[in-house]
Amino acid sequence: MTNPAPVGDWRVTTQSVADRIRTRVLDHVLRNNGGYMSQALSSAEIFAMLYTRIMNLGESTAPLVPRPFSGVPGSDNPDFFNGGEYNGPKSPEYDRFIFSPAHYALVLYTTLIEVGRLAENGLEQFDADGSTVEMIGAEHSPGVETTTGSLSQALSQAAGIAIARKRRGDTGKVWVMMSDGEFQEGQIWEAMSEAAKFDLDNLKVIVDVNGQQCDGCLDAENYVDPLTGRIQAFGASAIEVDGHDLDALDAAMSMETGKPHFVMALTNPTRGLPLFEERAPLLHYLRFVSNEEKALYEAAYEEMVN
Amino acid sequence: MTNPAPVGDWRVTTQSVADRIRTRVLDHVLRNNGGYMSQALSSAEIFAMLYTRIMNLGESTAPLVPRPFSGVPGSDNPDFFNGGEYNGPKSPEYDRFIFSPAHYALVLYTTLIEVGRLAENGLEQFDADGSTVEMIGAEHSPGVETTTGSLSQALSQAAGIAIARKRRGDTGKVWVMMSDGEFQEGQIWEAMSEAAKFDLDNLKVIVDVNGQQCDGCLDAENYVDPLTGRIQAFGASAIEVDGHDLDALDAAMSMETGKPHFVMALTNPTRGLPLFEERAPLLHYLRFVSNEEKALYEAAYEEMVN
Amino acid sequence: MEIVKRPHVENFIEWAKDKPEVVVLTADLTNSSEVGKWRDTYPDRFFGMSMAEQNVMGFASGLAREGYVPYIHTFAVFIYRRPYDQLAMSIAYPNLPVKFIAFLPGITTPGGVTHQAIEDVSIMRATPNVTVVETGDATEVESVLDVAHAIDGPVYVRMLRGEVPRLFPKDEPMKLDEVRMLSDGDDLVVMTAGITTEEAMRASKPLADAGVGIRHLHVSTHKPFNDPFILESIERSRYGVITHENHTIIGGLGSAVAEVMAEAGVGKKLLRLGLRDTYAHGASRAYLMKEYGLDAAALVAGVEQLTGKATGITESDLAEARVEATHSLAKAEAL
Amino acid sequence: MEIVKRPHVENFIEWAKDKPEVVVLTADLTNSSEVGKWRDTYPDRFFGMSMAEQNVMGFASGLAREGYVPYIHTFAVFIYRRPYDQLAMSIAYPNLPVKFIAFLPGITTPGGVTHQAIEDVSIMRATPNVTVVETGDATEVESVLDVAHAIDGPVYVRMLRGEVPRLFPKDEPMKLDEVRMLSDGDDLVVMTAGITTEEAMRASKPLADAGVGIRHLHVSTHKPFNDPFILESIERSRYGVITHENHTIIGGLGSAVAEVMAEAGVGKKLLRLGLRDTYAHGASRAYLMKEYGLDAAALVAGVEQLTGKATGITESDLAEARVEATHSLAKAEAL
Ligand SMILES: Cc1ncc(C[n+]2csc(CCOP(=O)(O)OP(=O)(O)O)c2C)c(N)n1
Ligand SMILES: Cc1ncc(C[n+]2csc(CCOP(=O)(O)OP(=O)(O)O)c2C)c(N)n1
Ligand SMILES: [Mg+2]
Ligand SMILES: [Mg+2]
Repeated sequence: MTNPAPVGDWRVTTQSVADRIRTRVLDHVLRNNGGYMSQALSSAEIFAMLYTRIMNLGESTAPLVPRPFSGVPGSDNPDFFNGGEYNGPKSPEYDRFIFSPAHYALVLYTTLIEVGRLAENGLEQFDADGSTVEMIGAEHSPGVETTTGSLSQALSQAAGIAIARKRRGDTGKVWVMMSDGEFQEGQIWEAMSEAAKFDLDNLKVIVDVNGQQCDGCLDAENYVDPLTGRIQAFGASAIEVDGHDLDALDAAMSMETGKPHFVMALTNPTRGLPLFEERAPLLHYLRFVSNEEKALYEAAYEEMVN
Repeated sequence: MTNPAPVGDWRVTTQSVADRIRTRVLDHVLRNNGGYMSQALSSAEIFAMLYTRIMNLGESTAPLVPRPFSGVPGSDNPDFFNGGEYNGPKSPEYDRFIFSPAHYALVLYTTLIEVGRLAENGLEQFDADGSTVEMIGAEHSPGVETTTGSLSQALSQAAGIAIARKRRGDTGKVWVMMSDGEFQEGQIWEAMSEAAKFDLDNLKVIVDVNGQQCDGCLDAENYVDPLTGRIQAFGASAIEVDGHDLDALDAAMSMETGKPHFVMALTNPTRGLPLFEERAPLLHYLRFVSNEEKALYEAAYEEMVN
Repeated sequence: MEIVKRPHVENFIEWAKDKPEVVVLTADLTNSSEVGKWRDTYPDRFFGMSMAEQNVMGFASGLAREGYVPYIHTFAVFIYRRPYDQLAMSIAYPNLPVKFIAFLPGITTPGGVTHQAIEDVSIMRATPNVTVVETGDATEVESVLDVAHAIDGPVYVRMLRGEVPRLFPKDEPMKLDEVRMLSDGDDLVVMTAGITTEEAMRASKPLADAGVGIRHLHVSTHKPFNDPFILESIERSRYGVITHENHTIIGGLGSAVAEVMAEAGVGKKLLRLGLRDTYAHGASRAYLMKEYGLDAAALVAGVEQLTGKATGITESDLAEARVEATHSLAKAEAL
Repeated sequence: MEIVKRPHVENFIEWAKDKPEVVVLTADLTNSSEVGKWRDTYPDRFFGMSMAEQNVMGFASGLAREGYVPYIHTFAVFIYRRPYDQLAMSIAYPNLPVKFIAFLPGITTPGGVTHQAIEDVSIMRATPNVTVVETGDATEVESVLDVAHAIDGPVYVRMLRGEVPRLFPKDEPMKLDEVRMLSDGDDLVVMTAGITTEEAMRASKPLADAGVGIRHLHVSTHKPFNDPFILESIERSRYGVITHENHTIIGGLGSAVAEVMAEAGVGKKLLRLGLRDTYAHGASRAYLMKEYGLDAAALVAGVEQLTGKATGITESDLAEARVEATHSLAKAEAL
C-alpha cells in the first residue's frame, strides 16, 4: 500500500491485526526464550486476511479460555472436543478453515486472540503441561480442526471435506493455509491432481511462501521459483502475490477460477524484525544464544509497540 | 517409418524384436487363457529399443534357463541371486536397467528371450509354482534388479543408484522403464524434484504412455495430456514421441539434456492387434470370456506370424 | 462344502441400499476389489480415485468428518503400507468411521512380496483406535459389514474375494470379539483365522480318529481380543495351544494369544504357526500354504510337536477329509 | 549421575572417520537429528534431502545397492509411518544395509501425536529382515553404531538426543541380543528399555528397602530377542515379570516377552506397563511419563499389583533415589 488507508477501511483493521500478531508473538518468544518467530513474521498478513476479511465464519462456539486437554479422540472418550469450534459452527453457508503447517500454531493462536476468539491469557497455556494450546497444534487445539503435524496431509483432508460439501450443495468454501515446505511431500501432488479432477472449485489454499524450512533456505532456483508453475501444471489455478500487500492478497484470495485455487503469498520471514536477518539462513526456530542477543530483541520489541 | 529400412539396418533388428515380442506374448496369453497383453502391444518397441539399440549392457551372467526360486533375500540366505544378472555385469561403463512397472514382467521376459538372454522355454516357468519367472516380477526374476511391484518406487531407487554412480565417476547410465499410471503416486514427484536438484543427468527414463490403467482409460484431459508438462515443471527434461516410431524413439532416447531425462513414448495399447480394441476401455488384463472369442485371437495370431 | 462365487459383490450392493451414508473409494483396483457392479449401481456414492493411496486416506477422512462412512476397497498392502502415516494420523487418531476393506491377506495372491499382506494384523493391532477383523468364509464376508458398520471408529477388514467357501451357516453371522468353537476336545486348543480355518477343519476328524482331541476356535476379531472363552479353553487344555495364521508369527494372532496367556500366567505351551518372520514370493495359494506351513499337514505336524506323539496321519488322509459348514458348538459355559 | 550433552554429535563424527562407506541422509531435520556438524565435517558424504521421506528411502536403497551404508537420520515417525511401504519394499525385503537413526522414541517429545513414535517397535518387529535396537543411555548412544554397522541388513535404532544420562560404564558397550542385569532379586523380573531404565533404577533401591527383590534387566535389542537369560530369569522369579516400555503395550517389549513366555509355557504372570493402546499428546516428558505410567511410581504400583503387597514407597522416596552408572551384574549363569 503506498497511501495509508483511511480510518474505517478494512485495511486498517486487517493491518493492525497483522501488526499485533507480530508483536504478540515476539513478546511470547521473549518470555519463553524461543519460539516459531519467522512464521509469524512471514504470515501475519495471511492470517489477518483470513480471519478479518476473507473467511466467512460464524461466532466461536468454544470458550474464550482454552479448555485443558481431555484425552485423545476415541469411542470411549465422550469428553473430546474439537478445536475447530473456535472457527464457529459448521453450517452450509460458512467457510471452513483447515490449518496445515501445525508448527505455525503459535501464529494461529495469536490470530484468534487478536480477533477476539481466544482470551489473551490463552497463550500462557502454550506448550504447558496438560494444555490444548500445543506447540504443534492437534485437533483439540484452538482453531485447529484436523491433525496435521505430520505435514502435508491437510490438503487431502480438506479436499475430502470439500467434495462432501459440494455434493451437499453447501455454499461455504474450504480454506487451507499451507507452508511452502509442505509441497516437498508427494501427497500434495496426489491431492492436487485429484482435487482438480473432481473440480473442487470450493477449495481455496493460501500458501506462505517464505522460502524457509528447517534446514534453512528452500532452494530458490529448483524449488521456490518453479512452485507456482508446478501447481498450474497439476490442474489447479495458482497466482503469486506479495504476501504482505493486503490489496494484492484480497484480490488473489477473492478470485473464482473454477478450479482449486492456490494463492502463493511471497513473504519475508524477517518482515518487521530486520534484526532477525542476521540469523539467515536458519530462521525456522528462534532461540536466543545470549542475554545480549535477547536484549537486542527486547529493544526491537519496544520499538515495534511504540 | 515410411520407407522400409534396408536389411542390416538396426531398425530391421529392432523392429523384428518388437514384432516378436507381440507375437510371443499373444501366444503365451493364448496358452494361458489370459495375461498382460496390452502392455506388450504398447511397449514392444520400447523394450526392443532398450535392449537392442539404446542400453550399453554386457553379456548376461545368468543361466539361460531361469533358476528356481531360492528363497527371499536375507542375511541367512547365501543362495539368493539377483535378476539383474540377465542384464550383464555391473561395471563403470555399462548401463543399468531398472524396471519399474512390475506387472510388465511378461514383456521383459519375452524381450530377454528375443535378444538371446533367456531360453525360449523360460516362459514355461511364468507364474509357475517355485519359479522366479513371476507374474509380478521381483528382484530374483530374470532382468529385474530391484523389487518394484508396489508401483512407483523404482525412480527413487534408480536415483540413488545414479547418484552413487555419479560420485564414483561411472560413465554408464541408469535406464528406468516406467508406465504412465505410476505418475499418480506422490513418490514420483518427490523423486523427480530431488533427481533434478542433484543434477542426475545420468538418469534416463522411458515411459510407456499407453493411456491405460487398471480401471480403464487414464483421464486424457486431466492426466495424460498434462503429464509431460508436469515433468518439465519439476525440473527434468521430457519429450513426447510416437512410441512405435523407432527413429523418433532413437532420437529422443539419445538426447543429452544435462538433466534427468524422460522420454514419453505415446503408445497404442492395441497396436498390432486391432481386434483387442473391442475391449476398450478395459485393456489392463486380457481374459477370454468364451471359446469363440479365443478362436478370434487365435486367428489373429496366425495372421501375425504368417 | 459350498463354494460361493464372489459373495461380496451382490451382498454389499444389497446391504448398502438403505445406507446413503455409505460411500466407496477405490484406488484403481475397482474390479479387483469386487466393487465394479457397486459403482454401476450407486455411481453417485462411488469415488474412483487414482493410484494414489495417501490421498485416498485423506479424502476418506474428510468425507468421514462430513458424516459419510467411507468404505475404502483395495488390496491390503495398499492400505497399511503405502499410506500408513495417513491412515494413522488422518483416520485412526481422530477415530473416524472409515472402513478398510483389505483384499489379498497373507499369501492369498500370486502377486509376490509386494502384494502379500503378511504383517498387516501386527501393524493394525498396534495402531490405537483401529478394530481389526478377518473374514474366514462366505458367511463372514457377508456379515462383516454389519460388524464394521456398528463400530464407532476405523475398522480394518481382512477380506476374501473370488471363490470363498461357506464354512459357517448363513444364520450364524460374525460377532465382534467372539470366537467360534468348531470342534471340541481336551488335548489341545487350535486357533485359526481366515484361510487357515478350513485347514484346521480338515485336520479335526483325522486328529480325532488318531485320538487327539482338539478344541478348534475360529477367530474373526484380532482386536479387541477379550473373549474369555479363549483363556478358559487354553487353561483346560492338556497340552496347550497352537495358533495357525496366514500372517507372520510376530505381532498377529499368535502374539495376541501369547499376551493373554502371559498376563494370566497360564503355564501352557503356545506354538505359533504361520510365516516365520519372512516375506514370501509369488506362487499359487496351495503351493505357498504348503511351503510356509499354513496347511492342514503343517497343523498336524504342530500337534505332533506339542503333544510329543505321532498321529500317523498322512497327506491323503487330509486330502480326503471333507469340510462341511458347521454350526458353532455350544460353548462349555454360557458367555 | 553424569548427564552427557548430545553424545551422538561428536561420537558419530569420530566413528565415521575411517568408514568412507558411511553416508548420511536427512529429510530437512539435520540439526534436530544432531548431524549438522557431521555434515560440515564430511560434506561430500552428506545428502541433505527435502522433506520427502518416501524418496529418501528409495535413494538410500540405491546407495546401499552401490556399496554405501546409508545412515538415515530423522524423527522416528518420519521413518516408519510416512515411508513404511518404501522402507519395507525398497530396503527391508532386499535386506539392504540401511541404518535408521530414529529420534524421539515414544513420548520423548512435546510435539504431540504426530511426532511421538509410540508403535514403531511393533511395526519394525513385524517387518522381516529388520533388526530393532534401542538406546538407553549415553554409552549405548555411543556404542549402537558398532552394533548397527556389524549387521548385514537394515537396522532400526531408537535414538536418544540432547541431554542423555550415562547409566552404563563407557567400557560396557551395547551388545546385540544381550540384556544387562542392573540389579538382582528373587521376587520379580523388571524389564525396561530406553528411558524407562532410569526409572526402574530409581525404584530398585526403595523396593529393595521395602523387601522386594527385583531382577532388573535392561533390554537394548527388541529383535532378535533370544537371550536365554530372559527366560531363565522369569522362570526363577517368585511373582513373574513386569515390562515397562516407552511404547504401546501391543506389539513391543511386552509382547516379545509374552511370546517367549507362552512358547516356553512358563506359568508366571506378565504385567505390561506402557501406553495402554492409546495415542498421547504434547507435554513435557516428565508430565507424560507420569500421565501414561512410564515413571518409577508407575513401576512401583505395578510391583504392588503383581506381588499383591503394599510397599509404602512414596513419590519422594523415588525422587530422592539417586541413579548412578552401574556395571552390569555378573549373570547367574555364564552365557
Ligand atoms: C511429514 C513430516 N516430515 C517432517 C516434519 C518435520 N518438520 C516440521 S516443520 C518442517 C519444515 C517444513 O517447511 P516449512 O513449513 O516451510 O518451514 P518454515 O517455513 O516454517 O521454516 C519439517 C521438515 C514434519 N512435521 N512432517
Ligand atoms: C502402489 C500400488 N498401488 C496399486 C497397485 C495395483 N496396480 C497394479 S498395475 C496398476 C495400474 C498402473 O497403471 P499402468 O501401469 O499404467 O497400467 P497399464 O498401462 O499396465 O494398464 C495398479 C493400480 C500397485 N501395484 N502398486
Ligand atoms: Mg517455509
Ligand atoms: Mg498405463
